[in-house]
Amino acid sequence: MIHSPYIRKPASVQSVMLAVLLALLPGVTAYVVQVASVVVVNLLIATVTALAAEALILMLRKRPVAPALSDLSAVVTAWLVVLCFPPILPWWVTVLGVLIAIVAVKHLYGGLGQNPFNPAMVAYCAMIVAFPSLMSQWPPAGQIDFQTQLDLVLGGARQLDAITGATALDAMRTGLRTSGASVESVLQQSGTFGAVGGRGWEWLALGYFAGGLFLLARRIITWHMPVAFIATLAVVSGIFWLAEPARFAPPLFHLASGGAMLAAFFIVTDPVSGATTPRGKLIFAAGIAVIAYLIRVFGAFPEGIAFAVLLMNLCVPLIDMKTQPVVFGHRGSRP
Amino acid sequence: MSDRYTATRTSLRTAGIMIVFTLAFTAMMSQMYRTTRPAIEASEQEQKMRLINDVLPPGSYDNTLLEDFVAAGPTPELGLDRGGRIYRARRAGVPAALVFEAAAPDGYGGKIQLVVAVGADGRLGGVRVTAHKETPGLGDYIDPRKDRNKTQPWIGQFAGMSFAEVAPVQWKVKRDGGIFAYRIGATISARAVTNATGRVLEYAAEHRDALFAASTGSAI
Amino acid sequence: MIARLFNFHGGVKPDSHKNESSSLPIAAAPLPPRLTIPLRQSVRSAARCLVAPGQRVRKGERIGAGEGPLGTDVHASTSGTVVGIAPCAMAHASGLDTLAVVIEPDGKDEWIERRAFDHRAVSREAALRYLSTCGIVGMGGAGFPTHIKLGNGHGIETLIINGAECEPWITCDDRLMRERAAEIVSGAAILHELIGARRTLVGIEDNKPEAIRAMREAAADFPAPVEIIAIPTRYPAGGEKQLIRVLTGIEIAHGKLGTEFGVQCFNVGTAHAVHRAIHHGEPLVSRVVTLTGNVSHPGNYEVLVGTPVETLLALATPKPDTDRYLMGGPMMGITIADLSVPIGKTSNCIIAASPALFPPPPPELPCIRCGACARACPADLQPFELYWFSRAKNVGKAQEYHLFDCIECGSCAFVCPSHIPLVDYFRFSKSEIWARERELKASDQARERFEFRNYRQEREKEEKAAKLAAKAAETRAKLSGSAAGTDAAAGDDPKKVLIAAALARAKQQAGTTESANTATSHAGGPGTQPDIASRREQPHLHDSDATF
Amino acid sequence: MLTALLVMTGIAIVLGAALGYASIRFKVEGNPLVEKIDAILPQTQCGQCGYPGCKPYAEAISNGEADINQCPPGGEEGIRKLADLLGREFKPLSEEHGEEKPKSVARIDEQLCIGCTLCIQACPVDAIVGAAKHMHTVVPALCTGCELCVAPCPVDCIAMTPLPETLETWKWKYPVFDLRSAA
Amino acid sequence: MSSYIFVVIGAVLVNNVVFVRILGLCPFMGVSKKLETAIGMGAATTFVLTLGSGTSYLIDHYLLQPYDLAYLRTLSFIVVIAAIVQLTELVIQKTSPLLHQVLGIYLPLITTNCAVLGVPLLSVALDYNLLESLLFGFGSSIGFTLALILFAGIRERLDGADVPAPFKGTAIAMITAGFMSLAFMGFAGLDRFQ
Amino acid sequence: MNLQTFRENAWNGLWKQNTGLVQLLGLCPILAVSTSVVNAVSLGLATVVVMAVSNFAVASLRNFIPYEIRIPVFILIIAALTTVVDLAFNAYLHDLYLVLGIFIPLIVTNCIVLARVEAYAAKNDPVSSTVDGIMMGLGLVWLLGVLGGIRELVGSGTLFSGIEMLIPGLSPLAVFGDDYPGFLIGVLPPGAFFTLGCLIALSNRIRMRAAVGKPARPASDSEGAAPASAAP
Ligand SMILES: Cc1cc2nc3c(=O)[nH]c(=O)nc-3n(C[C@H](O)[C@H](O)[C@H](O)COP(=O)(O)O)c2cc1C
Ligand SMILES: Cc1cc2nc3c(=O)[nH]c(=O)nc-3n(C[C@H](O)[C@H](O)[C@H](O)COP(=O)(O)O)c2cc1C
Ligand SMILES: Cc1cc2nc3c(=O)[nH]c(=O)nc-3n(C[C@H](O)[C@H](O)[C@H](O)COP(=O)(O)O)c2cc1C
Ligand SMILES: Cc1cc2nc3c(=O)[nH]c(=O)nc-3n(C[C@H](O)[C@H](O)[C@H](O)CO)c2cc1C
Ligand code: SF4
Ligand code: SF4
Ligand code: SF4
Ligand code: SF4
Ligand code: FES
Repeated sequence: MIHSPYIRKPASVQSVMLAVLLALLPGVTAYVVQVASVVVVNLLIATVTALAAEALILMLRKRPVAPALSDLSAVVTAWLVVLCFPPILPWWVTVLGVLIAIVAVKHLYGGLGQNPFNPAMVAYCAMIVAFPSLMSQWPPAGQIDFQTQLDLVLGGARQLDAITGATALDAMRTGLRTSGASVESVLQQSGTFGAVGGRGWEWLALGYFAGGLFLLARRIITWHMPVAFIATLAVVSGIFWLAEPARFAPPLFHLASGGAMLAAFFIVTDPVSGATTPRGKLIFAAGIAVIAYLIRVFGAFPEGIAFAVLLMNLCVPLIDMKTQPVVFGHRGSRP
Repeated sequence: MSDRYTATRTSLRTAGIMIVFTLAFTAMMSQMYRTTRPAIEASEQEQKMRLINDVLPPGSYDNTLLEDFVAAGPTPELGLDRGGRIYRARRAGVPAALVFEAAAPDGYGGKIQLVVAVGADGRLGGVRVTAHKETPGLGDYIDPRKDRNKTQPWIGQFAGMSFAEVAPVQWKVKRDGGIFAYRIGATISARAVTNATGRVLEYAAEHRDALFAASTGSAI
Repeated sequence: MIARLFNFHGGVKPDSHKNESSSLPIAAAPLPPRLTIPLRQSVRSAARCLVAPGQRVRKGERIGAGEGPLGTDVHASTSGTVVGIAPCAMAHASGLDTLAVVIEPDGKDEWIERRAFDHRAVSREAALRYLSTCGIVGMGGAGFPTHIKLGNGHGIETLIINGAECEPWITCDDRLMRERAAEIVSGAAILHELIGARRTLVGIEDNKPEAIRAMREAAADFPAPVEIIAIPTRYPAGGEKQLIRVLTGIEIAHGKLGTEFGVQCFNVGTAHAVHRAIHHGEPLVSRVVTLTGNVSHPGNYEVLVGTPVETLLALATPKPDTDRYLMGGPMMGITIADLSVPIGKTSNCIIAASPALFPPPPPELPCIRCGACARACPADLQPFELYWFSRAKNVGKAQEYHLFDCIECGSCAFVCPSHIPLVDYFRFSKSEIWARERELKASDQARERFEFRNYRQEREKEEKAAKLAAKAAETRAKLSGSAAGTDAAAGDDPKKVLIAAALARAKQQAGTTESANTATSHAGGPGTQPDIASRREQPHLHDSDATF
Repeated sequence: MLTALLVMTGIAIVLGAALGYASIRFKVEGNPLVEKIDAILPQTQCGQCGYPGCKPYAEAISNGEADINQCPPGGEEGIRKLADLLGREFKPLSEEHGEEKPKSVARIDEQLCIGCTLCIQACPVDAIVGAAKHMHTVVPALCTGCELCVAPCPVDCIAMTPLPETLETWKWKYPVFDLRSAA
Repeated sequence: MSSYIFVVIGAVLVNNVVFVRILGLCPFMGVSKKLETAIGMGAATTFVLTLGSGTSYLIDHYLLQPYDLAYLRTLSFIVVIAAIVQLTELVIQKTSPLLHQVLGIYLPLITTNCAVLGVPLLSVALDYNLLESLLFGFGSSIGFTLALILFAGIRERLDGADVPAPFKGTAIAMITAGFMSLAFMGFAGLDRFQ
Repeated sequence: MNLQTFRENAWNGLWKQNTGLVQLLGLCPILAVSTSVVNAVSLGLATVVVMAVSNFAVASLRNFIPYEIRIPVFILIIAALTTVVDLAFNAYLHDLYLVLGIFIPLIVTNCIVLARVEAYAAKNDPVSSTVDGIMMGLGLVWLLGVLGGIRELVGSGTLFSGIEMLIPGLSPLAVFGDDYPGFLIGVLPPGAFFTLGCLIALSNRIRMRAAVGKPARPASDSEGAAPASAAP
């Protein structure tokens, strides 16, 4: 029997996820135009894999398939996996990544809404640990033609060193750590940099930013996470930069390079695996920013956001527990 | 009063039993240790020799290598922060080669322990990794037993090299602008070993004479 | 004087659907062929029946006497004959039956003698008692007896009259305020006096401009300090705590009542009923009910308490695709399983529902923790956490997360993109917790009684054993009486020795009985299992010769 | 060898003495845990757990002799609470100890009762009233539904009747999960 | 000074006993069902491990090394630790019977919590001095406690999840631990920066 | 010691109370050493020896051990035996010793050893205690073998790497050929957790099936060993 309330707002998980996909489009467009158009192929591969994997698991578990597939959450995960991975990966890495995200992370915990970890980020971490070399081969923005990219993705010979370049973050790290260069010289010397972030990549950051604003306007995400993430990353990198400008890159560099903007609006904000209370969201996002910065600058991995997200995912139950908002009528009864 | 009495008594009793057990089992272990010590030492020597033979052909010297050594204190050039030994190979009393215990401190997983043989002519005899914590399957190719390329293991490229062929500034992996090969995705391990061998070579060149001159077992 | 308004967290804005039923004036519903007046007007208490079948009653006559502190009297809503005292379905989610007086109206609708009551002439207590005998209960939802809520006559700073009517579709309070503003204001003034308030505020959602205007006019004409305040339209602004918050800024603390903060809140209908009772001597026998939804003639009707819903519905002519009926609003109302349910004092609205108007919820998906529900919750709860625990039946944890601060307003379920019937989970958890509390009480009681019984048996056994022992010792002492003279030299009193011996024997005996007696043996373990088996399977063999 | 023995003996003496002393100094009496467990048990005193009443069962659990899933009246909920208290894994009710039944009370058919008082003696909570040779009745509010009185009755006049649902005991049902009901 | 800080950071995060060194897993899996017990176990382990590290250092440094008794290391360390554990057990049993019951078989098993032996052995192998050994023991046990608490938080939340039946219970817990150790790999290198 | 107890011990050790799958004890070596089959099985066998002997020793001496110091004494015994095994390996099986390296001393802290001593040997006669030790150990060995096999296969595409150090002349199998990129996670700690998690799930599934299929426990222990024989 159905009980009250009998009326509902016309909202659905599907519409939420659709909005997220739409919001990703500016970024994806920038990606295609500026960096590597092959990303479209990857998105396609990932989408198909994700849907097939989800359908298969649901059938195995004897659960209705249609509603779960049509909620589009698997597609969001798949797209985010692709957008975090280098675009010229062989197709099977993408497939494997998506399978990890959907099967091992999402469905082992019971499917949508129940995974304590961000599926896309687990996929990234697993793959960078498993295939560190493949996962750190990024193409220089917009310098390889589509056919070559497609060859790389679909197999075929890989003369990697000839093709791949370091991402801005990677080059900065290697430059600063091993060749003793200063921030400025790294920025000037390399041909792959624009003013901030890598050349071409800052357009992606801008695209993601625009999409993020759309999500904010649609009230699909709240301001807490993006603001806390961006602000903390800026402040932490700013402190180091001010202390030693030659050794530490400026905040704008950190914000515009790597996956910072994608993370700020699309990854940190994953509702399922993130903190939920307003204060919790601030702590969660700020924590990610701090850890990500430390890993980027001092750690062993070129991009620390994925690990930072996982590490903060671990803390979510505690954060949520300790930041429960004061319930109506309990003001003052709590310190 | 009786409480204390029983407390003391119980303590004594348990202590007594504990002692009996301890004595019995310690005696057992001691006995075992005594019995096995010669065998263990022999095996260790043999192991060491096997390693040295890997980097230095057994025929190239005629002294008892393991007994002809210099104890190095903490030597940053060799990556030794607790000291180690430097063995001296001689042929008919003439210095033939030095075998260094060394370490590369900056491997991906921490220290990489090495033995490096340097000929009296400044040529590298060979390099072997004795212990490391590099990632299995990724960085462990520096150890020829784990290297998939069995015919031409990565570490083999150092044999016979000297500063005569490779200028010190070139003694780096290719990625850093040197001449040595590395495996993509695990540059760090290769870099660590390469740089460490370079440092050993430099050290050998500088201290060769002093090393051969020192009396055996002495510390430098 | 424009009061500063405050805000409450959350809330939602569903389509109001007020226009359907608010345009026509309140019409009197015709007399139904039969009235079923439940003796139980709320979950809290049931009245004692005062009539017998065959008895003739007049309108307003007492047919049930309130029982207990929370009882109020029940009255016949028209004149006629009592034809039966029979169970009838209740307007309650459970659909359970309750005892009701069935009256066959004689069509004359003949009142008892009505006399205005001068509440100023009597003591406060008498006035409150009078309201109780008039059956005045809150008409805003819970049906709580008004005389209780009027309290002890001091400490109330602000009286609030709730004209918010925040639920969609319902317009009975709106119409009442438009048409009988003066009576409401008069009722409010009486409440004001009785409760001893300093000011009276009437909160009305600003989507009811006519009602606000009418009430303002009435209040202006009225000597008492009654202030009409328009509040922003946002469900559930009419919730007591929310309204108090909006009008006064006071946040009623958890577990506390408004009175403890100097505020008390009554529905406009209650105020109206109080006016009728005091100035016209009329007990509460009718109320305004909105008929709306999927009907051809929506509107508001003055309906006698006890009118079956089905007879009432005929007035509005439900359309053919109607599939069920709701009582109350679409946010908090219940589905009426049985159309013979009578209108009660709190039944404010009947909505005919069709799949088009109230589509069945889309399939429930898992919660994605999007937080929409938390943003909508007026109680600042985290509904998805409550849901997560309730779904796992971890109700203790749900309680820790303040389950009982949930007012079941339904805002969370309204916004949930996963279409989770959140409130159902909360109701489930709440009733589970109540049930557990009942069980805990029962088990505590059982433990006490069990332990007492054990103690009693033990004592009886000991007494018996002591008696036996004493007897035995006595006889023995008698037997060896002469020889014992020297024996007792050690003790200065021979009697004492006797008693000591008896006690020692008793102890010994008690020891042996205990080990043989299953009921008092405390040792666990396998040794007791056969005892148990015997206790369960053939206890009469054992127990008959046990020293119970 | 000798040094080894001496060193180890020294260690052993010190530790052995310390432990021996501590085992006296910190000796524990009583077991407050039993009370906590007992508070969870439903106090039906029915003995279905294999122990003569709830308290003995509580003691057995505390001593590690009994498992936590032996009390049918406590049901799944009771097991869950015990598991929670003791930090153990939840496990379903052990089959050999019976199954969870709806709560019932005993009712004595007053026509048949011969007043033998056997049921009074059996009832662990004194929920049956009546004098010898007179008709007995069960006080429903006190009856825990343990069924212990059923067997002793020589004329089989005691029957267990499930408690009807009243407005006070009515519960909201667990919302149906129509989507994923298939396990 | 900063080397001491790195010892702690290294022990807590980078080379977390549970996730990187793979020590102490039995209590990690066994006592992490509830937050409170996790905290209790963490506290007990911290106490034992810190004390054990210090004592082990002293024994190694002043008894075993001077007399060339390195082969007694395992034995003497574990005996000392076992005694400390048993002492703790007796004290807890007296002062907090509930904690004692809850920690159940794990208190005696602290002895075989490999971390408790592994950490002192490691600190000998790493040639730490007394202060470093203490810090290393303390840091490792804090790392253990951290892992335990985070894990318990997640496991409490997992209670309500619709995990596939064969994975319910320990299997999913194990997999969760896997994701946690993956996450902790992110700290790699943070104890070595200049 | 009759056949019945033997069967029970075997069934318990190999399947019903399997240390890694059910009791979740002794996890550290299971997870840490299972990077390859050879490592895993060798250490498993060393553990079997220690378990058997220590169970025997404790069961024989159990009546002389006071309660308060039982744990230190048990540990003393186990540690002494472990050291003896360690020294013996070092002296007489030096190659094997080098492969196992630091893992042998860690047998001391393998809580399954102490757990069995506490739970079984301290209460039972020496013979069945020894059998129990062996069976529990063998339960560990097959699990280690399977785990090591999977991880090695996934992580580096080989099987039995390092076998040449145990049995000279044999060489590892490159199952997936030399081009296999190596799914490194397999040999890293996360891979250990995942693989064991999946094995536990698999065993749960088998147990669930069995529980549905037949109410009584299977009489023969051959089924318990079945997964072991599935190991390559
Ligand atoms: C889990 C993991 C383990 C790694 N292990 C090693 C290693 O053992 N040796 C190594 O040189 N690099 C290792 N790396 C890779 C380094 O982080 C670094 O990316 C690489 O050495 C840079 O090489 P490239 O410039 O050829 O890509 C590892 C990376 C990860 C993620
Ligand atoms: C158990 C119970 C006790 C109450 N006691 C009092 C009281 O002593 N004084 C009072 O003014 N209101 C009392 N109330 C009334 C509440 O404050 C509230 O006004 C009433 O339940 C109407 O709530 P509603 O918002 O659900 O319609 C009580 C309510 C309940 C349920
Ligand atoms: C969510 C919610 C919404 C409510 N909305 C109204 C309302 O619009 N109008 C109203 O009079 N009472 C409403 N109530 C009931 C009031 O809280 C309160 O019980 C009532 O105003 C008390 O007056 P009474 O005792 O005269 O019924 C609502 C209660 C809840 C829980
Ligand atoms: C705002 C938003 C952000 C999301 N971010 C992620 C993400 O970072 N990674 C991911 O796998 N899924 C993401 N999703 C999709 C979805 O929440 C995810 O599939 C669930 O974690 C699966 O249970 C996101 C969804 C929304 C609405
Ligand atoms: S609105 Fe629904 S889906 Fe969103 S958090 Fe609340 S319960 Fe979950
Ligand atoms: S029903 Fe309860 S939880 Fe939901 S919004 Fe209303 S008060 Fe909050
Ligand atoms: S089964 Fe439960 S209710 Fe019955 S005696 Fe045992 S513990 Fe008490
Ligand atoms: S009356 Fe019967 S069923 Fe009820 S408590 Fe007593 S013995 Fe048990
Ligand atoms: S804690 Fe049990 S084996 Fe490590």
